[in-house]
Amino acid sequence: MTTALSIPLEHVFFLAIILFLIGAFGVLIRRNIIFMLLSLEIMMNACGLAFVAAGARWAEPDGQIMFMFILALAAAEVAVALGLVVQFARRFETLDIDRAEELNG
Amino acid sequence: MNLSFFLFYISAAVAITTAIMAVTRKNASHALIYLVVTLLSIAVIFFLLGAPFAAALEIVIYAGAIVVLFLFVVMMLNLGRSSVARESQWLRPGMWVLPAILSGVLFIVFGYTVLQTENSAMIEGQVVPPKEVGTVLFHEYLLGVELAGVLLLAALVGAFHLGRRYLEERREN
Amino acid sequence: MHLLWAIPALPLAGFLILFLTEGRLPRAMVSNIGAGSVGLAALLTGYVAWQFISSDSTSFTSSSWTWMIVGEFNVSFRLWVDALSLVMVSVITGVGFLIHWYATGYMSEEEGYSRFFCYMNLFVFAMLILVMGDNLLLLFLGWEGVGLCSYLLIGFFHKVPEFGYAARKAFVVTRVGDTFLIIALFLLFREVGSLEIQEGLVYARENMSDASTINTIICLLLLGGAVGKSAQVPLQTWLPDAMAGPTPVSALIHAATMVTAGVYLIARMQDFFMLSQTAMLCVAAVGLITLLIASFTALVQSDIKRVLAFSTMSQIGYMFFALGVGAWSAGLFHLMTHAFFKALLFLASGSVILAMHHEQNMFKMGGLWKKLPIPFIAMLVGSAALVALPLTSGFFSKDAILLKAWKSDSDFATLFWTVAVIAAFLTSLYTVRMMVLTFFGKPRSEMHELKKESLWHPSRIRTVVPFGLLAVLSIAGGWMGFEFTSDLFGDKGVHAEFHFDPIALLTLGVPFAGVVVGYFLFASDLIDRRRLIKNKMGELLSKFWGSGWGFDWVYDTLIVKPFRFIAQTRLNRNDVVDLFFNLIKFLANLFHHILSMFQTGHVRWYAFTMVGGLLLVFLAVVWI
Amino acid sequence: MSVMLLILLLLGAGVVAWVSERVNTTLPNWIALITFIAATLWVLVIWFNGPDTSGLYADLNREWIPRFGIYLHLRVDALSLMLIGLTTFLGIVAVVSSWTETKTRHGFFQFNILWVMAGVVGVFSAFDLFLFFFFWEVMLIPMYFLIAIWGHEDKEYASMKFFLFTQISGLLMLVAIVALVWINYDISGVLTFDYDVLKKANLDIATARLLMLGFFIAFMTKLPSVPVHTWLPDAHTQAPTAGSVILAGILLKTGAYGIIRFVVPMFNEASREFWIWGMSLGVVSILYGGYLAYSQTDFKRLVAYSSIAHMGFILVGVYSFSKLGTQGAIITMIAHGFSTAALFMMAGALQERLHTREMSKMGGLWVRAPRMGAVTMFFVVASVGMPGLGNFIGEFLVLIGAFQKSVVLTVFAAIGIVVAAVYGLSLMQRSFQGVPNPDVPKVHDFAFREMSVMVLLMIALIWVGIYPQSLLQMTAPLLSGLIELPS
Repeated sequence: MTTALSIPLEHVFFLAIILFLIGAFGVLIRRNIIFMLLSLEIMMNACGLAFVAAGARWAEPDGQIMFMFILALAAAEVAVALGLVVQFARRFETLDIDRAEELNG
Repeated sequence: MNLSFFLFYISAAVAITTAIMAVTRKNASHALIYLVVTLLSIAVIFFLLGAPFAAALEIVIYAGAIVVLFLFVVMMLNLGRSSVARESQWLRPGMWVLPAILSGVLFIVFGYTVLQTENSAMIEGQVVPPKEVGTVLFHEYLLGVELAGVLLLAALVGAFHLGRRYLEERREN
Repeated sequence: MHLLWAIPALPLAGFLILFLTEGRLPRAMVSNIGAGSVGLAALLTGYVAWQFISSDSTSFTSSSWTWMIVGEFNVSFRLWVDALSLVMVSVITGVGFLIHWYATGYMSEEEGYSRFFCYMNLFVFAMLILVMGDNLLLLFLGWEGVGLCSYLLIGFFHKVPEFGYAARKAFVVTRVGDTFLIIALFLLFREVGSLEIQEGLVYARENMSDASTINTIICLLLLGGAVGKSAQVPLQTWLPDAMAGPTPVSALIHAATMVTAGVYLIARMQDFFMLSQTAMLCVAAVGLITLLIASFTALVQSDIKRVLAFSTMSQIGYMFFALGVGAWSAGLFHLMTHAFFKALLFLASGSVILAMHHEQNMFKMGGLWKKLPIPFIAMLVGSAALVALPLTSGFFSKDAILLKAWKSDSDFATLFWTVAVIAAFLTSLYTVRMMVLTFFGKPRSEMHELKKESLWHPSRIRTVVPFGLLAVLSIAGGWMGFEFTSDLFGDKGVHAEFHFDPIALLTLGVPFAGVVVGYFLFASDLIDRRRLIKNKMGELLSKFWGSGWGFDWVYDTLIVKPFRFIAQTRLNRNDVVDLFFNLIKFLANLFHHILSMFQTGHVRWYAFTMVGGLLLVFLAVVWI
Repeated sequence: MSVMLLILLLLGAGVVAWVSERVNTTLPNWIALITFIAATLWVLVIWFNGPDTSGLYADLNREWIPRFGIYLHLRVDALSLMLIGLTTFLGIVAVVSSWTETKTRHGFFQFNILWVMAGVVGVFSAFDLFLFFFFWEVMLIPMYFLIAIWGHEDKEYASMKFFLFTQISGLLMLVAIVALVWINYDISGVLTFDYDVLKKANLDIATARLLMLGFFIAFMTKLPSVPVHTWLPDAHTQAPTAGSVILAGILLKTGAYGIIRFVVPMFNEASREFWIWGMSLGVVSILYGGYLAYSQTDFKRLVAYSSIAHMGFILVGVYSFSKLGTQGAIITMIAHGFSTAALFMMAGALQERLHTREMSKMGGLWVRAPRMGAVTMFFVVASVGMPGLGNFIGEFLVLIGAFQKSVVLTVFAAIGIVVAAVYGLSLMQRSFQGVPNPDVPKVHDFAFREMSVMVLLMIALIWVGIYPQSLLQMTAPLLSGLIELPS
């Protein structure tokens, strides 16, 4: 059973690249941790998309399995990240990432 | 050029625009909502690529659990109206230029590498049923699954500890 | 002939005893040991001399042990005494003993009595080794030992920093001379193959051609060494300052023995010098120039000891001149007689200085001839010999030199002779001035009564006997010594027979003229001395002459000041080369700071560098 | 066999001395003293019953690491025996001179002294390049501790500088050794570190020149010659008395010994080409060291610079490639060992009494301490090069040897003698003569302890000065092996 979609693989990859760069762009310019994490999520999804696209190209389940691992990773990462964000907010009263700069010199 | 062809490009466009919106919003909750829409559009693309199980997971776990978790934290830290003013102050135009250049160049390099591949092939949209995914998952990738389980456990314990100290201090003062 | 070793061994034993007991011996014991050791050495020398004259052998030698053998370089401790060194040994021990005896009185009130005699004995030992050593290395050992002792003795009153500086100056200046000597030694070793003096002389006679440049260079270097030690023209600035030492020291070292070491060296290396005319000319020229400069400077000195110092310098100039002109035995004869009367003059001036409570300025003395009769007579006899009045020893030796100069075949003969005569005239001038200023005229400062029982009182035996003996030697030395030294160098010596041709008469008359002019100039107030000095020219001249013709000033500005200035700059004190290594340390720190600037602590900066790094990697991958 | 015993004795005594500190604080001193006296007697005994047929006093060759051809090859010939004798003798001087100086950790202090000495004895007798480098490092570490722990005001800087200089140069040597062994293995197929075999390895001139430079720079830093000498003044001024006595008396000699034993014989043609550099470095050291000695105001620093000047003579002597020059270098090593050790003891004694090394604060000490004055005068005169004392013999032989090779350089070296006179007497003048300045505290003169050691050193110097033939005939047969091309 097919979904009657036939597009070149490169297009999906281009989409993944664009999403990935938007995420990276977001991480670089935002100073609020929440927005950085959010753009991080976008980057993760972009990778997932690329994997699933590759799996789809060979019609193999491996792509999807990799996607599932990425999911697990994203879930773990968000859990810890948000715990950190809560601590960060409590200690620095603001969510500006640049406030935490003791580790320098 | 059948329906799924157009569907793919529409959802791709939606994904890109909402991603940009999510990244550039000043209000945290608006950004999260845009993120949800991006995720949904990616789910549609998964479905079109013949990975219905992945699409379902995407919606359930990603859009459902992770973004909701974000929303909890945003609500808890009440990043409402007051933070919007501060946010705009942080997004001074000067900040945009360098990252923009960098990502542009990166885009060119990635694009160039993708176009270089000789055996560019078409995606036929062959559906891979969840049953097949499940069998492969628990045969070749059994180890991967166990490791993912351990990873999640570790994240659980980490998140628990990070949260706990916060509670004690609140109890003291 | 093991007796030879006893001569230097006695003063050495004296030195060791005094050195090890570190001044714990009572003064009487110290003076016995000090003076006694040199006295015994003198007796021994007399005995050896008597044996030498009676036996017809030309030289005695006594060797003891090998010093160094490296390949064909073979040096051993061996003493060699022939007529020349016998004269020197007898002068050193004889005059030395009299000076030691006098010093037991003179130094009785100074502290560091045993230290004084300890150094004096070491000096006599070193001088004996210098004179009796048979190879040049032994001579060099004596040479440096003598330099060391003159440093120790000039700086004897070590509390006064100026004396310390004078001692250091003496040592360094003579050390410059020694460097010339040691280079001469190297050249000689390379040329002759061994440092034995006799072997060298034989080598020089046989296979050294007349005008060989090597020989001239060696002679000039030897002259350089001699000039350093005998305080001749280029390196003479240390002698006037050396008067800082106690007077017996000046008498022994800076009149009788050490300063004549240079003369001995040239006389010893006679065959080398005979070969090269230029070297002989240089020796004569150096002698003459020093003669003139010293005589003029002595004319304007105010300190009695500095007058005598400059007079010594000029008399040694005479000796150098004699050697330069070829009057070898006359030069040696003058050396001997000069030792007698100059020692007498120094000791007598020592008594005068002590009587005036360490006042050395002649302008503060005057009219002392009644109060200090014995020193007066001694000074009179000494001056007579110095001026070379007839029948005094000075007359015989100085005129022998003048006659030989007149007859020498070199083309500058007449010029040399005239300059020497002028110097003789000047000598009598400043001698008369000295006598007049110290003994005649009105006493310019009161001289309170001398305590009879003080050991150094002129009437004590330990002053009278040395004065007497030296006076006799100064007078009789001429006749007695004449036969002995005339055949010192075999046929080479000149026989000054006294026929009355015009030259002999002239040399006879000059001293009298000097005395008469000196009397008019200084004693009677016929010519108003003040007017002579007051005018511009006189003042300039006296200042210029006073400072030893400005040599001191020249050396100071040319060498001492720059050397010291560069040394004292801060940069130099802690070693320029260190800057290089500190630079390395500085660079290490610099890099540290630069790198640490990258660690800003901002997460976004790290994200940025990561993406940048990613980009670079991809570019590299794509590119290559 | 006996050399190994000597080294083990020294090492063992070190440990015993360290442990014995708990019993009472001066016991380590006695243990060290007795060990050194025993060692000196041992050397004397060996010296008296003379070398065996092939001119060796002791030879031990036992396998250590056969895999790489490394042997425990300890051989004592005339040159080594003389230097080992000097080492043990100066050991006595070092221990006695710092009897009351160390306030803390006496045991560890003696331990370090004994281990440095063991390392040095090893260096002088090692005939296996690996073993030589091993002992080279063994003698470095305790020396670092001596300076770093018991040093004076900025001891950290000085000890670190000393350590770095020697370590880096040692590294160069290690590279040269390994390269040499490897090339030799390449050519002859025999993997060995043995001195005699490597001496015969015929290398082409380019590599020989490089390897020689590797060795030469290491020994040049140890024997401080001018460009790399700056560690010596700092290390000396900050080191405790025993430390500077050992450092000046012996460690400088290891550099000189290295050049005589390793650089010249093993790379003979390369060294012969290198002679103009070696000799001019020596002359520059003489003049620069002497000149800087004059400009110092610190007593110990002046003596340190003077020893740089004396070491310059050794370089000149060795690179004159003449029997006279090499003998002169050996005699200078011995005589300099005695005279500088005494001067450093004097500096230490002055520092103990006046708590300062600045000569401006001294002046006029002769009045209160005539015996110290006389002793210092003797040793200053010796180090200035007075004939009749050891240093003069060395310097004279070096100069007369170097004269055959190059006249100009020898004349400049001879000027060094005048400069020596200048700084020697200025040392005497500024510290002992002149007006005694009032604020100098009551100085008690030398006690029996110090005086006895000083007399010992005086006798040694006079013996080398008056009768050097005893030393010269010992090393005479060795010379042909050291200078000429290996037969």
